Amino acid sequence: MGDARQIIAKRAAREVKNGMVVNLGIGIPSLVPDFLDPSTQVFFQAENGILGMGPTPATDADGNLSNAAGYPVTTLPGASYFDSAVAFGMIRRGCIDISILGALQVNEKGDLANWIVPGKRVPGVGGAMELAYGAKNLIALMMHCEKDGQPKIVKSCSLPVTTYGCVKKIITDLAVFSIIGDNLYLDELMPGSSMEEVKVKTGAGFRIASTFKNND
Amino acid sequence: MGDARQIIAKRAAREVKNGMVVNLGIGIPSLVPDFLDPSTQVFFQAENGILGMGPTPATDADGNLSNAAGYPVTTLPGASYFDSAVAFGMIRRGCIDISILGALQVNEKGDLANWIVPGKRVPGVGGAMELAYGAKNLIALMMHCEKDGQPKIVKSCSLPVTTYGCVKKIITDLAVFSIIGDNLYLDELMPGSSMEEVKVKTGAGFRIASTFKNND
Amino acid sequence: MNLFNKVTDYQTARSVFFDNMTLLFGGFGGVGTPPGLIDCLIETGVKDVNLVGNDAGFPWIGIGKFICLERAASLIASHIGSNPVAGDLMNNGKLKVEFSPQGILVERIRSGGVGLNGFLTEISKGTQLEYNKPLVKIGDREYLYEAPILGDVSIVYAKKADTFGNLVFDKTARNTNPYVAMAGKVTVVEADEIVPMGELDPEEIIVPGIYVKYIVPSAGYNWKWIWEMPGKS
Amino acid sequence: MNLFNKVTDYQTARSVFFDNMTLLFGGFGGVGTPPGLIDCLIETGVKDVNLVGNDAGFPWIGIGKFICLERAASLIASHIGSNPVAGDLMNNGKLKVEFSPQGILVERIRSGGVGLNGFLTEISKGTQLEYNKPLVKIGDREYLYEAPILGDVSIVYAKKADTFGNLVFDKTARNTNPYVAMAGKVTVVEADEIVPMGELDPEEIIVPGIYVKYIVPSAGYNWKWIWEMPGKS
Repeated sequence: MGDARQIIAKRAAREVKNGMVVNLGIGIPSLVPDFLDPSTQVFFQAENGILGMGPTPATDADGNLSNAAGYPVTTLPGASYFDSAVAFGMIRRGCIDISILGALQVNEKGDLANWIVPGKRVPGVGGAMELAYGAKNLIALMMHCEKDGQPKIVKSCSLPVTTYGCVKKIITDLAVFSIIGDNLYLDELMPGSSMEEVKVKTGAGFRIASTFKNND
Repeated sequence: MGDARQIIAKRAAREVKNGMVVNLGIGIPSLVPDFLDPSTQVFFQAENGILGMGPTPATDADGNLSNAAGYPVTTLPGASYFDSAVAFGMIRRGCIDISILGALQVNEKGDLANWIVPGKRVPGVGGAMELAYGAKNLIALMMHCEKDGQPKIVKSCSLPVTTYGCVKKIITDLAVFSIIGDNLYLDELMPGSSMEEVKVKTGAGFRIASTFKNND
Repeated sequence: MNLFNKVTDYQTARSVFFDNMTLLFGGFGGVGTPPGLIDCLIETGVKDVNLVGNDAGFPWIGIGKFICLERAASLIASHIGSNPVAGDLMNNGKLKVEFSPQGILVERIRSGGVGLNGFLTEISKGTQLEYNKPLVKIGDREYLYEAPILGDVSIVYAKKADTFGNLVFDKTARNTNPYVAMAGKVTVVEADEIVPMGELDPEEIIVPGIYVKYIVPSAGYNWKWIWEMPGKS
Repeated sequence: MNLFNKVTDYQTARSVFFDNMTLLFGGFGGVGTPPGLIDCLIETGVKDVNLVGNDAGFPWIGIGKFICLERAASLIASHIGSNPVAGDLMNNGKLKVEFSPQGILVERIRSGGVGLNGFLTEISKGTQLEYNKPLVKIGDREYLYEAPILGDVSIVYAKKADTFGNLVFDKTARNTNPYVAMAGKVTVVEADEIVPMGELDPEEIIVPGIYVKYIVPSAGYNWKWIWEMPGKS
C-alpha cells in the first residue's frame, strides 16, 4: 500500500502546473511535492499561515516554521507569513488554484466525505470545508477501496459529507475520474488496473471520457 | 470664539487622566492636547491607524504620518501602526477610555447629532458612530449655542442622530453637564457664565448635580 | 524566468479600467491613495464609475481629482467633508452618495476580500445610515446586515512590493489598502519601490502577493497636502 | 514610572483563571501555544473550563496537556485528530466537543475581538457542523449565522512583547494568536523576549498593546514535537 500511495501522489503531481498556488492536505497529498519536476514554479500555501513553503529542512528544523500537519518546512524567495484569518481568507476568496485532499468517500456528484467515521474516527474537519468551498480545482486522492474491499467511490456517501459537489477529480491506485455536472467520467486506468476491476470496485456508475486513456 | 474654543478644550483636558487611551475628533477636540499637563501619560489613538501619537513635528513633516484629520504628527515610544479594520476593531471593542467629539446637537438623553445638517453641510459620518458606540466615555464639546443664538443642548435633536444615548458629558463655553440615565445634570458653570444665562440658553430641562460647582 | 513577475507599465494598467466598473481605492484623505493610478484612471476617459473608499479626498488630492471630473456615478464613503465638489455633485443629483460608518465600510470590503457573506452589527441601527439594509433578528436582538463589497478593480498604494506583489506599507498610508487589495477582482498596486522576490522579510509582508494582478512603479505624491498650503489649513 | 508596564509573574497570571471560565488559547497543533501559561493553568486546579482554540493539541503538547486532566467541560475546535485522549473523553461524554471549520472558527474569534456581532457564510451549510446555528435569508440566498466568540481569559504566545504589550510573533507560531489576543476580556501574553517601550518598530507590531492585560516571560517550549520523537511520526 505504501507503493500505491506513491503511485497516486505521482499521478497527482501531474495536475500541478507552473505558476499555480497549491494547498496540500495531510496523508497522500503530502507526498505530491516529491514527484514534481524541480523546474516547476509553484507556491505552496498552508492554512497555518504561510505562502511559499519550501522542502523539509535538512538540518536545524524550527518548531515555529511548520506546515499545517506540524512538520518542519523551509521558505522559498517570495514567501510570506500571516495569521489564520488571512490564510483562510485567501482560501475562501478563490486564490488557491488547486487543493489536493485525502478522502474517505466521494460520490458521483462530487460530494466529499473526509472528516468523520461516526463511532470510530472523529478527527474533525480542520480546514477541509473551506478548501473544498474555495479552491478553483479540488482533487481527492484515496485508495480505490477500503481495506475490507468496500468501494470508496459511491453513489451516495454513507459518511457525513464535508462539502457538497466540490470534487472535480478523483485519483486512486486504480483509476482517474473527473466529475462534470452530476456525472462521473473515467479518464484513465492506472498502470496494472483493468476496466473490469474498476467497474467491480467502483460503487457508482460512470461514463468513459472522450479523452480516456489506459496508462498501461 | 477662538478664545471660547480654547476654554472648552482646556476644561476637556481635565477629563483626560493618566494611563488612558484617548481618541480626539476634529475641531475643538483637536485642541485638547495643548492643555494637558506634560507629565500626563496617555496613548492617543487615531482611526487612520495609529496608537501612540505624539505632537506635531517641528520640522520634516511626513505626508504618510498623519492624524485622522490629515495633519502631520509624530510617534511616542510604544506606538504602533495598523490598518483601518484594526483601528475600528479597538474602537468597537471598547479599548478607547475616552472619546472627545465635536457636536452639532446633544439632547437630554445623550443622543448625539454631529454628521449632517440637511440641505446645508453634508460632511458624512466618518468614524463618529463607532466611537460613540464603543468608547467607555464619550464627551461632546461644542459652543453652547448656534451663531444665531439657538440652543445646541435640546430636548429632542432636530438634526439626524449619529448615535443614541451615547454622550456622557457635555462641555460648552458656558457649562459642563453630565447625562445619567435619561437625565441631564448641570455639573459646573464655566468662568463668566451664570445660572440664569445657562437656563435661558439651554433647550432642555436639567437638574443641578449634587457636586455642582461654579468655576468663577 | 520568474513566472510570478507582475510588474508592468501604466499602459497595461490602463486597460483594466472600464465604464460602469466598481472601483475600490485605498487611502484616507488621500494618504495612501496611489497618485499615478489616479492620473492613469483619469487619462482613460472611463465614466459612470462606482467608487468605494474611505472618503472623497480633496478636490486636488487622491480620488477627489477624479470625482471633480463628474465621471463617477456613485460613491460609497464614510465622509465627503474635505471635498466640497463632491457635496455639490451630490446635491445636484450628479453623484449618488451612500454614507457608511468608517469602520463598517472597511469591514464590508474585508468581508468581500476574505470570501465571507457579510456581517451583523448594531452600529448605525435606527439612524439615516440604515438605508434599506436588512435587519436580522438573532435571539432577542436585532442587528443590521452589512453586505460584502467586491471591486471589479482595486487600486492600492504600497511603500514596497516584490515582483510577486507581496506588499509593505508606510505608516498611516496603510489604512484601508490591505483590504482594498484583497477585495479587487483585479488588483493593481502602485509601489514606491519594487524589489526582487526574496528581498522582503516574510514576517514584514502585510499583503501576500496572491491578491495582486499588476504592479506599477510610483513617482510619489504629485499633489500638495492641505497643511503645505498657506491659508488653506 | 511607566504607567503602562504590564509585565508580571506567573503568580499574578494564575489569579486570572477560574472555574467555568471560557478560555481562548492561541496555537495550531501546539505551535504558538504558550507553554508556561499552560503549566500555570494546570497548577491552578481550575476545572469545568470551556476551551476555544484551533485544535486539541497532542496529549503532551499545548492545550492537550490540560485536556488530558479531564478538567475541560467543553471544547470548540476545528479538529482533535492529534489528541486521541480528547476523542476518548468526547466519546465517553466527559468532554463536549463542537467542531467548527478552521477558518470560520478564527473568524468567530475575530468577530468578537473587533466588536462585531457575527457574520454570515455558506461554509458548512447543510452538513453536521450546522448544529443549531440560525439560517439567515438575505435576498434569495440562505446563509449560516456564525456568532462572535469572546473569552473570559485569553492566553497568547509571542516572540517579543514590549512592556505595553505590543506583540510580534514568530513565523507560523502567529496563527490564531492575534485574534485570541483581541477577543479576551483578560488577555495574558507569554513572550520569549520582553523589551522596553520604543524598542519595537511601530511598523512590525502585529497586535497593539491595548488588548493586553498581563505579560509573563517565557522559558520556551517544554515539550518535544512529534517529529523529534523517533517512532511517533
